[in-house]
Amino acid sequence: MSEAALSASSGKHPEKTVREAINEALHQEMERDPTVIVLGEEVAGGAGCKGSDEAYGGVFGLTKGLGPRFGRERVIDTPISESAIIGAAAGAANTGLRPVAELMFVDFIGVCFDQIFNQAAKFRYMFGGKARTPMVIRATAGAGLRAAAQHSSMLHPVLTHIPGLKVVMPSNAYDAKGLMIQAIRDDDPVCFLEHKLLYETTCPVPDEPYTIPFGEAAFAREGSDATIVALGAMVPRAVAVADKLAAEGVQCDVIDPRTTSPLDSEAIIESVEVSGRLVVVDEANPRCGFAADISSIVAEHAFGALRAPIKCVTAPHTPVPFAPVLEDAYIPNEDKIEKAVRDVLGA
Amino acid sequence: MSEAALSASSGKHPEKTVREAINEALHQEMERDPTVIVLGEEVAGGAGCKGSDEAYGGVFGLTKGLGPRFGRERVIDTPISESAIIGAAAGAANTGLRPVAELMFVDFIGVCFDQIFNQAAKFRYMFGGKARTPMVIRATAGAGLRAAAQHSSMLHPVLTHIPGLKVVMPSNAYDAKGLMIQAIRDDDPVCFLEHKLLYETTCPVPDEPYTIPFGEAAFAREGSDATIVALGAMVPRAVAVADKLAAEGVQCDVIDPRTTSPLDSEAIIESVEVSGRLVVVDEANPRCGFAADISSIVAEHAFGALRAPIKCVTAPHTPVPFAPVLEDAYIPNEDKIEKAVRDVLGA
Amino acid sequence: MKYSKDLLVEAYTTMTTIRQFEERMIKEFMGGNIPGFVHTYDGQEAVGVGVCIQLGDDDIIGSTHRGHGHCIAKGCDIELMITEIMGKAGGLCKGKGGSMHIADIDKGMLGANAIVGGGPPLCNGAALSMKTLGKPQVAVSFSGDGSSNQGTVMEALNLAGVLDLPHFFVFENNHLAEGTGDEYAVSGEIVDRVRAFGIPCEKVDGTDFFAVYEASKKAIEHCRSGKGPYGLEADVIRFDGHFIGDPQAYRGDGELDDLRANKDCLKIYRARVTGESWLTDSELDELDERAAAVIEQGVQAGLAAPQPTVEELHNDVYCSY
Amino acid sequence: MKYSKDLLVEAYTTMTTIRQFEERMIKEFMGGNIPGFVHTYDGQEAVGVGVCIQLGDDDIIGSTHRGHGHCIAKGCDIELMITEIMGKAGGLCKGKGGSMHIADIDKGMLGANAIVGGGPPLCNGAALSMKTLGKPQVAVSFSGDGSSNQGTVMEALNLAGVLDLPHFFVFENNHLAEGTGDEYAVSGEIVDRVRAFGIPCEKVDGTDFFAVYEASKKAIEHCRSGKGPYGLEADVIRFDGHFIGDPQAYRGDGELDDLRANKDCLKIYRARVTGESWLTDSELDELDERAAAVIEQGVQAGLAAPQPTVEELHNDVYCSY
Ligand SMILES: Cc1ncc(C[n+]2csc(CCOP(=O)(O)OP(=O)(O)O)c2C)c(N)n1
Ligand SMILES: Cc1ncc(C[n+]2csc(CCOP(=O)(O)OP(=O)(O)O)c2C)c(N)n1
Ligand SMILES: [Mg+2]
Ligand SMILES: [Mg+2]
Repeated sequence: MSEAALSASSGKHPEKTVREAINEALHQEMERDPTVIVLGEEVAGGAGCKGSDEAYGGVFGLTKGLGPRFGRERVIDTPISESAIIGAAAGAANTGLRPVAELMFVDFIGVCFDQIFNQAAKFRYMFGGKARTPMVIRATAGAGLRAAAQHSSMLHPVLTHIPGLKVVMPSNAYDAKGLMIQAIRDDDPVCFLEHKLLYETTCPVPDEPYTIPFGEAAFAREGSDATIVALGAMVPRAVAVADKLAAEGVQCDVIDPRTTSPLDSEAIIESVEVSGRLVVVDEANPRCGFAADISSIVAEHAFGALRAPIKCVTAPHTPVPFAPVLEDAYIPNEDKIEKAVRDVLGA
Repeated sequence: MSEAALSASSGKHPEKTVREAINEALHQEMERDPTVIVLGEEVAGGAGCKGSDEAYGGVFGLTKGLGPRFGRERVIDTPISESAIIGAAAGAANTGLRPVAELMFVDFIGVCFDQIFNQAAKFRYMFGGKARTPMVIRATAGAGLRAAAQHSSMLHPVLTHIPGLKVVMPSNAYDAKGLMIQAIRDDDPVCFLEHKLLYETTCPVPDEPYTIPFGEAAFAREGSDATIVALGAMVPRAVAVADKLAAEGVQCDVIDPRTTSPLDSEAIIESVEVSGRLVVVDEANPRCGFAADISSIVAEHAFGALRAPIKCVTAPHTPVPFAPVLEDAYIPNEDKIEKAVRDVLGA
Repeated sequence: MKYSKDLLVEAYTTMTTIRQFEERMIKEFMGGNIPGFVHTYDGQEAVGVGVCIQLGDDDIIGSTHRGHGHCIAKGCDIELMITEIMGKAGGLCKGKGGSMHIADIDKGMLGANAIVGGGPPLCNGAALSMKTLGKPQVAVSFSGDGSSNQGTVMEALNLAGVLDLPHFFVFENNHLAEGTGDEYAVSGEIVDRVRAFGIPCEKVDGTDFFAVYEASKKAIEHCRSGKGPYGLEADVIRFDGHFIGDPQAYRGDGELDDLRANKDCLKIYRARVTGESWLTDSELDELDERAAAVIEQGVQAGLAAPQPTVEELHNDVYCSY
Repeated sequence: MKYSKDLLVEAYTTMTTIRQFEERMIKEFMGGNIPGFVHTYDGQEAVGVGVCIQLGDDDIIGSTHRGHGHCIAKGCDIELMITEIMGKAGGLCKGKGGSMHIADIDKGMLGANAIVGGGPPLCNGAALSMKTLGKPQVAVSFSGDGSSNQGTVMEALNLAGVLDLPHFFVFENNHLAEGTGDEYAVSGEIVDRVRAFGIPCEKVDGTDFFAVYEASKKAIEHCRSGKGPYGLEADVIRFDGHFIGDPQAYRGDGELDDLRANKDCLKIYRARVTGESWLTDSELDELDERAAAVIEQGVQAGLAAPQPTVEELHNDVYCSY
């Protein structure tokens, strides 16, 4: 069943949370393909303990049910050794498995970054095309849970910078399922970033398996007055602003790239060719960030159409603070997005 | 003696290579301040061996002479344990020393990235301003030595993205000395990236110590027809192109930011306000890269002055290949820079 | 009397303060007064106190995500801690660190650390400062059983051995890393792992303050006297969840009741000191009450403290920029 | 005769091929025919061959920056290797990897690795595939003494122990990491470090092919039979610089002459097999000549091979994008 067909008929589908959608994708792919395994800390939980066989099913519950269903041989709890986890996934991917490694928090790439960016990402190129590394690195990302500086980063700009990696960031449950299934079936290393604040959000999600191709943006709203590009948890906020402006008769394209690498730059360029106005919203830090990346692509390839400065709405150049009032001020909010859109419209 | 005064009188100063300039800076600061130490692999070399007391003085010779002069207590050879090296430097910086840690190749940040981006970079913020982390991480960067995918990266975009880090990349020996002394005296963690291909390049360098403030760009050439921003080893290439065009009567500003964080965005914006044309040249990969960063700043803050699309001349979105013909095609060269400048001039 | 009364009183005061502090944090968290993720130290008091009671402000400790007990044992101010943990202005870290990043450099508390294994490499640095500057201090890193599997910790052990750093590596083996047992996740024994780096290491009952105290005394003297690093594996238990709110599905039937009944380091301490008639029950009860009062005052102060001003978001990223 | 003639001939052929290969690479590098950084394996032949001679194409090895010997021992094509090392089209990796990233997945050679400690975590993955897919194969990682200090290697040891992976960890202790001695940089002993993870480990004389062969035989059988990981520390020596062109200022007076005279694994092998009259000098000489011919042909092919076309720059970053 094609994505289009599914979306069209999506009304008929049951509402599911992002958590349920990803969990369902994992279940269906492990069912379908015996070479798919899941590994990481607490993916089942309870190993070496006297209690339940599945103490956690992932600290955020994303892998719940997989352990009991597929057994600990395919749902592997690991020590706190992220380099060993990612390395094992990469080496297994080179030799016949399709591992889905959970990094728990993307902030932990610091202790395993070499295995991601120098190993998994580069094998195919260094080895002249002979290696395949079909692995998925799942990690939760983003601020909002008061988890402070070392548990609230986005880091997709760092991953997007690395040639050889694919980077996925769903903004809703429907995309989350289709992108996860695609990620598992994909033959390249994929970093799959799940925003903490989206896990409980719902939308209709088909029960049957389906894939969403990488590098195809989704239009969360359509309109020719301005173009808003937003990712992950920023998409609903951008949509809220677009809807508010629509009530005033101002129509915006809200483009959700869904994958930052590959990137659907065509969709963005075409939209700006029409609107002439661009606001990029991203929760990551600004310097060498994703908003800058989109801005530069448009400034080079759609310059002629631009009728206003490109506005980037991002987190500030600071770590994520703990105090709720500060964290709330850190995350781009609807007011800031709205102001930026009005600025480019006014210019 | 002020930087200006020194530059003015630079003709009188002896020619030194970048290697000599950095080495001299290290000598002078260790002489001046007993809390400055150097640690890393082979910074002296020969530990636990039967041969010379200083087998290497750094694999590229940057720390030569420091071991014999200051002793192994302050010039510390380490095991191959980068997380332990950076961690030791950060912890020492919090407790009274000013460590200069050598990472040998910046490509090795993958095995110590957490100690850099989650620890050293964030202490001050997380601890409410109570911590100081005056440390320097020296690393050689860049392609050109046929060292292939795991020894030829730039990675300054990744470091520039991280709040709490300062990132320095000298393009000549004069700047290298002044920036290194500033880096050692600076109270924040500084990543000091030395391009392999620049070590042997020379210019007049004063014998006495001097500092160059961070966040102040240098103008390698001045002109009002176009603005070229280039970093590190790209600066001489940009200058060569500017000189070639100057012979045709086209005058370009060639701006060398010297530090990517902090960044002298004012200098770039002011230049573009005049020229209306911008080309950014960077050896790093393009996605969420430094060229994109500069482009986005200008597209937001100097949009009104822009008379042509912003061109980014970067490496492609690929790892660094081994074969010389391929590596030469990977690195931005004068032809590509010239074409980009002519494009923005023609537009 | 084998131990001075001052020591015995200080030890109990600190242990009961930590215990009551954590029980109160759980209450305040459940009451919605504490944001984020909080990991409590209750059950492990004898380790943090047995070690830190022998340290001065110039000695340095590096802690973990489970850092409250280490902070209190190292002398951090209760009121400022609670204010920090509540994310308020005036907290130890101006409300910007929280429970997982609480630190007090002035007290030699180099910080909790939300990255497992983040601390030991940093404590090597503190120890390197001491060695380089010729100070007789010691750096102490606390790690868990789970943390012993992190490469950064093992690298730190080796480097400390290579440079003969005055670094006391304390491993609190509470047999759990979130919901994973050390029996499963630690191949071999922690004590042997430390020794394999040429570092002397002892294993003690971490529920017995005196066992921890004696072993640490030896270790700290060893480090201070320039003999290099030392290790300790403390066999201990975690009284509550990994984090506040943890369902603890990994616990066996009656496991917690049994632990609380038979492995409570405060009960064990009380039995010993009253049995030896070093202290009386009423003396101990009074210390409990004093601690309660201090915590109550801290909680009220924390609750009353204002939110940080929004400008704070941009401060203290750099010393200068 | 304790060993079959085939085995003895194969062992010597491979060892002399590696030795002559490396000596020739040094010559070609000095002659300007090889770009980049090259680390030669000469002196350590008995280890790579003693281990790999017992492996099939389905068994996997993970190598290091010093990978030529492991490649040859695992059966990689000499001509394709030289073409790769020269950075030419048609090389094992199309000229895109070079000496530091040479790999041959079809031969079970998972790659040299320019990141010290990069390989062992990956070999765990290969071993995990074997275990998961129920194959009787083994994964072998090669590491150096310096590499034993990298956290990734220690994490890999622990994980292999936890998951009982069929992973044979071979540590080639040539007592040097660039210009740093293991005496200085390795606190404790490598063999004890491996054992501390609950992994059986032996230490053998790495200049004695037969010692390596016997220990590896046991280790590989152990792994294949599902008993989990095994370790080996081979006491060996490096005949040349860390990289070609290394001034080797860290060597003591006469150190190299002594090593070459008394610790040359080829001489030691020759003495043993002729002494036992398993093979004659003339037989061995003939094997030397055959190897020389193969290498000469490979060098000529490499020199004659064309440069890659510039389009190659953009190929093989992804399977699809
Ligand atoms: C690098 C890293 N990996 C994983 C985590 C998530 N995590 C936080 S605490 C913890 C368990 C730590 O166990 P242990 O070291 O035994 O300390 P304990 O919680 O028992 O005090 C884990 C897995 C983390 N914070 N950092
Ligand atoms: C992570 C990392 N750190 C440092 C280096 C630089 N380097 C390359 S080889 C080497 C020495 C390795 O020593 P050892 O493991 O004993 O192997 P050997 O060279 O003796 O074969 C070093 C330090 C590297 N390539 N990767
Ligand atoms: Mg534990
Ligand atoms: Mg070695």
